[in-house]
Amino acid sequence: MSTSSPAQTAVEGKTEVKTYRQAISDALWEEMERDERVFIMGEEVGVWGGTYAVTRGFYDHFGEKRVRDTPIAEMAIVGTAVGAAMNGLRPVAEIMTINFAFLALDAIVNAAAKARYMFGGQFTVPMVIRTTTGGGRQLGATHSHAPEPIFAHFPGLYVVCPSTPYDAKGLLKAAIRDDNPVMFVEHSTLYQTRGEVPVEEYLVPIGKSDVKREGSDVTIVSYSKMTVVALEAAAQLEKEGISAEVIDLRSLRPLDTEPVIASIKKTNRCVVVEENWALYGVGAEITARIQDEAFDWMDAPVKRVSQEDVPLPYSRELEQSALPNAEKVIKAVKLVL
Amino acid sequence: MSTSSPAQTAVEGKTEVKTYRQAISDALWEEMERDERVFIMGEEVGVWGGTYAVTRGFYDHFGEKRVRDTPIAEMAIVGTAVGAAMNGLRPVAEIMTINFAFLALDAIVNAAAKARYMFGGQFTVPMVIRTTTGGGRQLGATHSHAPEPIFAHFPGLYVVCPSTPYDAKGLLKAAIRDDNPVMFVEHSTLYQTRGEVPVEEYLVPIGKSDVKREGSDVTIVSYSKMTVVALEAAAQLEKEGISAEVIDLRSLRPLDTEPVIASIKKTNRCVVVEENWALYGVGAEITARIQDEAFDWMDAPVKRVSQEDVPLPYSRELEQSALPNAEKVIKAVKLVL
Amino acid sequence: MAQSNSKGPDKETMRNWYRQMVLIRRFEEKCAELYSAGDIGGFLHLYIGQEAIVVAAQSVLREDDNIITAYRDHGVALARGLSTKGVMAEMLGKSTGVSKGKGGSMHLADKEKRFWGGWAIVGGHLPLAAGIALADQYNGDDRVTMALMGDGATNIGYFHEALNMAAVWKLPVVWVIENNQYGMGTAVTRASAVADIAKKAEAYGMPCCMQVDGMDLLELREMFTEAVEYVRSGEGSFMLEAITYRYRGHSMGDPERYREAHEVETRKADDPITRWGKYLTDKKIATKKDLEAIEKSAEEEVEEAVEFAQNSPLPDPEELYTDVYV
Amino acid sequence: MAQSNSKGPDKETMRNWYRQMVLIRRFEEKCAELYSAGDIGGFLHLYIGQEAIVVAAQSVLREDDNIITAYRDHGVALARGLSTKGVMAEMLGKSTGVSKGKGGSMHLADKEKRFWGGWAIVGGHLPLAAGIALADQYNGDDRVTMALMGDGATNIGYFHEALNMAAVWKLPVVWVIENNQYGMGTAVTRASAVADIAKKAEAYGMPCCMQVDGMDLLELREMFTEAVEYVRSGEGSFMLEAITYRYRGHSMGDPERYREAHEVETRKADDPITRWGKYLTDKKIATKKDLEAIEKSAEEEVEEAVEFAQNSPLPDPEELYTDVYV
Ligand SMILES: Cc1ncc(C[n+]2csc(CCOP(=O)(O)OP(=O)(O)O)c2C)c(N)n1
Ligand SMILES: Cc1ncc(C[n+]2csc(CCOP(=O)(O)OP(=O)(O)O)c2C)c(N)n1
Ligand SMILES: [Mg+2]
Ligand SMILES: [Mg+2]
Repeated sequence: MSTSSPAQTAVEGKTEVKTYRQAISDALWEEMERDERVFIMGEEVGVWGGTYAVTRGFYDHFGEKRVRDTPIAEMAIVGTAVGAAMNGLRPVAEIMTINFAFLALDAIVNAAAKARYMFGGQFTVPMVIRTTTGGGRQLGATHSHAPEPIFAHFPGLYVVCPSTPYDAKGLLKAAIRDDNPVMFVEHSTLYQTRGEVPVEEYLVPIGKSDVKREGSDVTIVSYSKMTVVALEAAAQLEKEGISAEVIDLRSLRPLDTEPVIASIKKTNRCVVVEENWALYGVGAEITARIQDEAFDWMDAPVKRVSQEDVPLPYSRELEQSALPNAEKVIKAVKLVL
Repeated sequence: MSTSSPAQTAVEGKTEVKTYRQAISDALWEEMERDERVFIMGEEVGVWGGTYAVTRGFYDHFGEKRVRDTPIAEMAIVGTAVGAAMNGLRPVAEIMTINFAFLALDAIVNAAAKARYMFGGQFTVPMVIRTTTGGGRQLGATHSHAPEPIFAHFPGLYVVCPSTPYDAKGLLKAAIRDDNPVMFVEHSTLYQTRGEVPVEEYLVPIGKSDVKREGSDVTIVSYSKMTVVALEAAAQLEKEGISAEVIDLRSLRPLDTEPVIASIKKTNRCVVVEENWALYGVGAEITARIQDEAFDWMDAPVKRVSQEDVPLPYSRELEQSALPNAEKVIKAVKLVL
Repeated sequence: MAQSNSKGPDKETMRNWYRQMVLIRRFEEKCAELYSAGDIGGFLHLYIGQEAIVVAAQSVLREDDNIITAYRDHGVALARGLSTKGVMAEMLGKSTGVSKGKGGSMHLADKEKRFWGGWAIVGGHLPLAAGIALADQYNGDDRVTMALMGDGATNIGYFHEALNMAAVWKLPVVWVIENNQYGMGTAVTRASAVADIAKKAEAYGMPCCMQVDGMDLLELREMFTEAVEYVRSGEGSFMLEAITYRYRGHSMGDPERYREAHEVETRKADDPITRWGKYLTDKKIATKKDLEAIEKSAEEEVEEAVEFAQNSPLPDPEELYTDVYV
Repeated sequence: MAQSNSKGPDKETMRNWYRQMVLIRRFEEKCAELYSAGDIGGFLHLYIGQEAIVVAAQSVLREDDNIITAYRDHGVALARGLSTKGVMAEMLGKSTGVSKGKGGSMHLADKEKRFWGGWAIVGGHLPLAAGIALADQYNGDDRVTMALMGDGATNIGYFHEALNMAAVWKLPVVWVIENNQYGMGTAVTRASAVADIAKKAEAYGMPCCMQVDGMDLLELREMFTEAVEYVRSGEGSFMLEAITYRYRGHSMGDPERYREAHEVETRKADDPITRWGKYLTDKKIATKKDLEAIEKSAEEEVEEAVEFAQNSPLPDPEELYTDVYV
């Protein structure tokens, strides 16, 4: 199965152009058609059709048994899914946005991620927590987090963050079929983006980083929306004669740094782009691994492009100035060259 | 005011030997005596006297108005403290152990840490969340976390993790007097440890790392209980003729890496000891900063000594094998030398 | 501002309630316009249809009482007497906004006026209300804290923990449930085990007014008066459920697949502003002309606010870094 | 195992309940000993005084029903029929333990026996119970899920969210509150707004048995029978509150400053095991000698379990890394 992405490689076989939203919706739909045990539950997933319209049409087609609107009760949404998963179903629990997942952190960490280990392997918890992340929409400080690394800190859980329609579809299907609890983090500003998606069924394995663009002068590591930003920067850098390789982590746990290390050994320079705050974030981890595994290949320190270390404000210009963008990435690249 | 620590430096003026528990208890007691607005609330802080006996005697002395037993309701404990702080009090909210703070993450992140910024600076939230961290006591996977970095990820909050009685007392007093929300993380296996504490009142400023031991061959960076482990390792290394400098971060936010960078420029080698899991942890952040700020001074990659990447098991030997210890630190030091 | 004397409110005050409701509605209509034009960003939750509740609530509160609510907060802000200009400027993310442009529609506040904010995590402000009340109780102040929330918010853990704690500690809070029939697209009965939400008060041994007509300013005032008196007397918390309806979608962009247009039309027929206007004219407290004048003045106030907001400067770029810590 | 036929249980079965209660008590006493000796680590929460509840519960459940509880879980494990050896080995952290030594006292489970675990975060298992029941309902199975919890757990957000969801979805759960008067050192009335905890059922429109005598096996059985029948019929959830008392501290090392010794002594006078023993002898279902024989056999079972556990190997060091992921 191909791990390549439409962002850079021609996908084999027949494809069609789909939005990220549609790709995710298709994945869920196909898996619900395939396996009776798969169902979705969450706030507004049913009658409303999903606040990001991912489950539009599901309620009418699958019925309220399998498309379950819930009360506003994030702890119970996740906890109930854990119980259902332990008892044989394969729930997809939607947390409307990742900001509300803070309320479910205990259920995620102490139930979903621990149920297997703590009882000596008796239980499996085959569930997916679908949620959406990211700032940049003037939602203010409580509604604009991109806190994936804090969830990825915990063993027992997978954290997947697709950046393209191709990856989103293939990874969501893989997540639903996986017997481990997977947090599947969509990005709220990517739903409209488009890309080639195979017509035939395919899966993208969880835990494989992906070279989204090849290059030789510098390695840019990113994930989710920031991959789009990195590719934008790379395209501009190309015009200046700088060849950037862009690596999309695709999942933060498992974290696959092999392609990163391989790339560094070629470029000797690296920038990490993350939407989260820098402190204890993705850039920190990637940097630590690089210096550990490719110490002698580094010609300059890894630079991190992260969110400014402040809560996100509402006012548009102010908010935008706090977020990573292509310009900041380019600046960082020039620093390490 | 001195930032030195009894672990390595003679404290000026008259001192007495106190346990970490007593030092914390004294700090809280003195602040409650000093300022009528300071009070403590939490599960079992009153009649029971605190599950770690930190508030023993408080209920009888200060009465139930200022020593408030709460229902088991972590979200409300923190949320109520935030409201009380906004309206003029200076609450110390105790979360019995940091494992239960997961339940309060939303209140910590979206209320305590955001209330000031989000409303344009109108409000102040002068509160302390006291809690206790750490594994190693056979409490099993749900009760053995050391997840400080996930809290320290968020701007708007301070996260303080003292390792000695001296620091614990001085930092808790500083935290209570600070107008920002402070998470004050004690370590459950340090309560019995002893150290010199000044008889006179003193504060330890939040956000200053502390050189707990001077050395010239390698820098060991740590915090909380791991500072004790690092010092143990340093003592053993000394016998082998290896001189280790031990730096105690003391707070994870603000994170003061100045002394770390200064030390690296001297030793050119570094090991970070953290009780948390490595992924997106403290070691990652420290490493990223070192390679950014002292790239040319590094003679070897920074090594991280962290908890094994598994939930902590109950069985004693198994559990101990998962945790960092002096032996593992020594091994890591020898790798970087 | 407060009118809790036994003689009852004077005519001027009663007309002013009309003005407050109209002001809120005009303000909200204007916000919808500005949102469509792209001048307001983020999520925008309008209070249209629910105006009587906050105006009645505010009318029985003292100036030094506390009020706190969720993200559907424009009504509270205006009824509480925040400057319409400052609120509108906040909508536009301007430095002159009540939260300096950092909060936006969902995060209005005014510390001086003891409006402790609109909060956007459902239920998250409920323990804050308990804590605000705790501080007053602690200090021996006889202030009341009023906490408004939606029907959907009564299903979240925060609600349970906060109300239980408030009851155990006898905290002076009036818990107001604005039951507008839906939490986003989910009808009350699909999300709450009890349709009669005030039943939840029993789990906290808390007195409550059930099913108050949220379209009737006078009934609301009566119930709020009872609630506030009870709470101010030091007996502890009180719950009040007002039955109301939001005419607009949950927020801008709601596809409204969960209700029929005629349901909305039916509800609109029982409009709180129209009803209060009719009362005023029936009782000869105001003439039709008076009301028209009030409406005009409210509209002007909104227009001036928009002008003020539009002419206000954006926050200084350096503002990004202020207010994180003291 | 289950005895829900209308003829009532036979004598053998009734004697066996005695044995189960005694077994639990002896087991717990032995655990206390082993804890003091340093053989058991972590937190240890004993079930002494509460034995009748789980034995009654188990007696009306089918083998394929589900049961789940909190950290005070030894009683559930033994009544459910987990091997005493496997449970004791878990206490000692041995590889032969029911959770391979990885769980310890607070985290016992047996998937085959549909005992879904002891869970140590207060309230955390309540939505799990809802989910387990949901899976059965989804599959058209008529299984019942029984979820046990303490009085203190009814104050946490999890309780509210899980019970509301269970009620809205009519999930087949019997929610059992073991009201042993304290959550750690906090008396019920200091933590819960209503002393009569079953009142909380009203907030979920849920039928309930209030204040069942948790020291009386027969009364408990009657109430559990009613609850289980109701739930199995597909009507939805049911709540049951059993009034009980733990003789020991909350966990080992509890300074017990929150109660007087004589309170404990008074309660002990109404011991569920003594009471049931008296019933058996009064009704000539067992002789004093029978009971002594039962006690002896239970003691032996515990001794054998200890021996088994002590002779069992520790987990292989490599076990640290297994079971994290499938
Ligand atoms: C914890 C949390 N979950 C979900 C949301 C998304 N959300 C915002 S408003 C809302 C519905 C709230 O309904 P209700 O309490 O009835 O208030 P109303 O909007 O009707 O005024 C939801 C689900 C949120 N903000 N916070
Ligand atoms: C969320 C959470 N908060 C606090 C604790 C610490 N704690 C363990 S047991 C307990 C008391 C529980 O009381 P109750 O529910 O009555 O059960 P009992 O111990 O009496 O059986 C507390 C506070 C915890 N385990 N989880
Ligand atoms: Mg509503
Ligand atoms: Mg109890």
